[in-house]
Amino acid sequence: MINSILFVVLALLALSSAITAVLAKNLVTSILAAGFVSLLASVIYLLLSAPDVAMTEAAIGSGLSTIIFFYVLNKVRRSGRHD
Amino acid sequence: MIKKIFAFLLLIALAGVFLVVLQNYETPEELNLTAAYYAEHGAEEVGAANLVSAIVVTYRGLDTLGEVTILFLTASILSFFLKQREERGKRSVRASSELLRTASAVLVPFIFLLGAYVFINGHLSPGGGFQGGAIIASGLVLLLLTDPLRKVSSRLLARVESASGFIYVGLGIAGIFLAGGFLDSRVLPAGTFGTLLSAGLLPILYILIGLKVGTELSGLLTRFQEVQVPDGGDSPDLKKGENV
Amino acid sequence: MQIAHIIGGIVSIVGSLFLLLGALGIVRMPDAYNRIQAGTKATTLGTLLFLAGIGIAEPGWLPKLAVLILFILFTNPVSSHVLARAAHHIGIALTSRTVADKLREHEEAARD
Amino acid sequence: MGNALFSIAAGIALIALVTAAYRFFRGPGAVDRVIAYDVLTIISISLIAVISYLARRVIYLDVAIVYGLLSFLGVIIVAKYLERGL
Amino acid sequence: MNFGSLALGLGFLLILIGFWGLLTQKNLIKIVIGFSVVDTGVHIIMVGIGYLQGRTAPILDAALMQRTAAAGNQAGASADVGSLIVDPVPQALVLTAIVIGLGITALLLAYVVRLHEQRQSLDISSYEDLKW
Amino acid sequence: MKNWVVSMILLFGLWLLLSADLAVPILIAGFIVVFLIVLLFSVRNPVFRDIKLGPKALAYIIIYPVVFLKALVMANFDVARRVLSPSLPIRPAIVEVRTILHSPIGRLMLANSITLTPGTLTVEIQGDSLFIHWIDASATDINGATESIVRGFEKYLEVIYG
Repeated sequence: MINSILFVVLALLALSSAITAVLAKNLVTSILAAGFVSLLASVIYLLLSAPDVAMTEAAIGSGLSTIIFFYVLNKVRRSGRHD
Repeated sequence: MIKKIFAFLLLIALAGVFLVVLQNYETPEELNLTAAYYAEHGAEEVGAANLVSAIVVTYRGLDTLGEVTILFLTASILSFFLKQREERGKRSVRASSELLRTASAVLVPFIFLLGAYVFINGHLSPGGGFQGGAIIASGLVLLLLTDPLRKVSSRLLARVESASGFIYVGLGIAGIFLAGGFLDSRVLPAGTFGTLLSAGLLPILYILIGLKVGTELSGLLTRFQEVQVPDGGDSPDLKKGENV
Repeated sequence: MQIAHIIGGIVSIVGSLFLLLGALGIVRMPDAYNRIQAGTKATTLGTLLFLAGIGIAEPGWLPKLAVLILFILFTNPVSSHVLARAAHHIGIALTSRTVADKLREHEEAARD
Repeated sequence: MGNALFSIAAGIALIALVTAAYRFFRGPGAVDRVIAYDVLTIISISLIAVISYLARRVIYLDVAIVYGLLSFLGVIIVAKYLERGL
Repeated sequence: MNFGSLALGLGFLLILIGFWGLLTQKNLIKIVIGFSVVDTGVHIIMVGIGYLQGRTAPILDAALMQRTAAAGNQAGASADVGSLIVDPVPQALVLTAIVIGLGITALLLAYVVRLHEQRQSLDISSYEDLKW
Repeated sequence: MKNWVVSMILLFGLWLLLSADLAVPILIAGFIVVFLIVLLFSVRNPVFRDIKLGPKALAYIIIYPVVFLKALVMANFDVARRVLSPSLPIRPAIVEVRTILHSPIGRLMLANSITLTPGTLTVEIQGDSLFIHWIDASATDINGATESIVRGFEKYLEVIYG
């Protein structure tokens, strides 16, 4: 019962966060929202009885890829006139 | 504008396809044949408690080898694309807070230990080479974050990476002669099911994968981290540029 | 056996109330620093109690929960500090109810 | 009985998650979003722990441990990016 | 309420949202973000296909062994593990897919950095040399 | 040397907590891993060099968590009072305090403790000065603030870390 509620609410949050990630004007917001989608996805994997995948998503999807995005954002900000 | 309408129509069509798929989707009640085979025989054939690890390392070990190779290629292409070049102007990098530096000095060994735990216990609990490697790479990133001037010894990384790759393939070939085929884990005795020393060669293979993935991801991340000259900052650590 | 689960459940509910308090704190507080304050303290104790409740219910899980609690106790304040420091550096305004900002005075004195 | 109580705890944590997500979506500044992100990750750790309790599998807790460490890293990198210390 | 089909629905919606971003956004980094959202959606679908209602993770530790014993006592025969766990094969596939996804994201971002170095712009409409 | 011993004990403790098992292979594997990690880091990051291991310090290591947990619980009721009351009774300020601790890890523990106790958050540390965001500032001068924020923890941490 509670698992179903958890699943539905987390899925709705993930969807709204994905929309934020795609539509937000600010790149920082966008990247953070994409990281949040990964984060929720990894809780959802756990509800789907896939702890291995959940761990991979936590370590790689929401950890390392957010880091790479911010490194790139930093490089871009420093090397140009970009706002 | 015309582009947006076009994109919208495309998405509508895609959504229609998905809807049809979703309506015709029947949730399975039983495992399919392949999965049932793995569930029945995985424990006795491989001896790993974690069936996902058993599949990744043994049954589909060749795929894993290919995947590790793809990661290696990605890292190489990245190093080609993101050549370190001289910075045109010196820019100021704000030095990390003293607290963060201390905290990361305390924390990084623990992160490495956690990564090692994850890939050593890959056959018993969730996790394994990929996750452990990612955790170790994150530990390295924490070091780089607190001290942007620290140089990671790429030679050490490359050595660990190629050594673990060679041993991995070597053990895989050993499987052809000593057991059933390439990357067969029954080179070593199976051991007691559910303990650390079980599943034959699988833990060792997973440790090697972990080291290889960890070093590859580290190499990939350090490519994005550029080395620059600070013009200020109070960090006493900034001048040391040795390896980790 | 059953009683441990009930006690653990109650402890966990208290912890989750603190989590809710932290979430309310970051919604209600007027500026970034006060939000960090409310967020850090309440969620740290909240998670601690929540995990402790699970530990009471399942004593065999205590070692792993202890690792988790120690990590959170150690990393949570550090990340709050780093965030607050960054916020102050890029000039995020304090709320108008603030009575003093010695750090800005200090930095301005150093710059002159 | 135990399950019911823990389900209530999970429900309250879920409400907390939604509340914090409100701040995350609303902003207004990047710093506010990062604060909300930090709180969100910590609440998710609790959720993972309670899911592992409800499923009665201790091994799920490994995920929470990994999660706890890496969320710290995510917050640090955003803060460093914002203060131009990357 | 079946998690399998719910996960499928969630994954499809995530793919659509990601595609919308991929097709309409002008900023190169936003396009990569759209790609990573699509990626997550695909992974959720794959895990959802392997899910079986009311079963647990395919890790045969002591807790699961106790459960098989209990189920065996009820049925009066030796229960087998296959009736308690979800499908491990899609999970193994997703595991590798996530890692490869990171590699692809990194590669795309490296191209973005390189392009930005040449033109000082993140807007995709300033790279129209190859458009035909 | 002290750094080596302390880090090995701590890392091995973490290994045991993670494994939650005392079988011989686990102990051996843990020892190998811990040794390699200490070998890799200890030379560059001697963080535990300044820790003191006398009987008084050990006693304080045990007492300190109690003091700290009490402060943490107090902090939460304080936050609860402020967040839940409709008028939001806050009077924030950033104040400067001085610390007498010198070892990095002692200062880190102090700053962490300050962050988790009622109404205070460490914003910046420069030399011996800590700049603290105080949600309900009762004193904005250095001495008054130092007295009411720092002293309570410092007397324990001074013995443990110096």
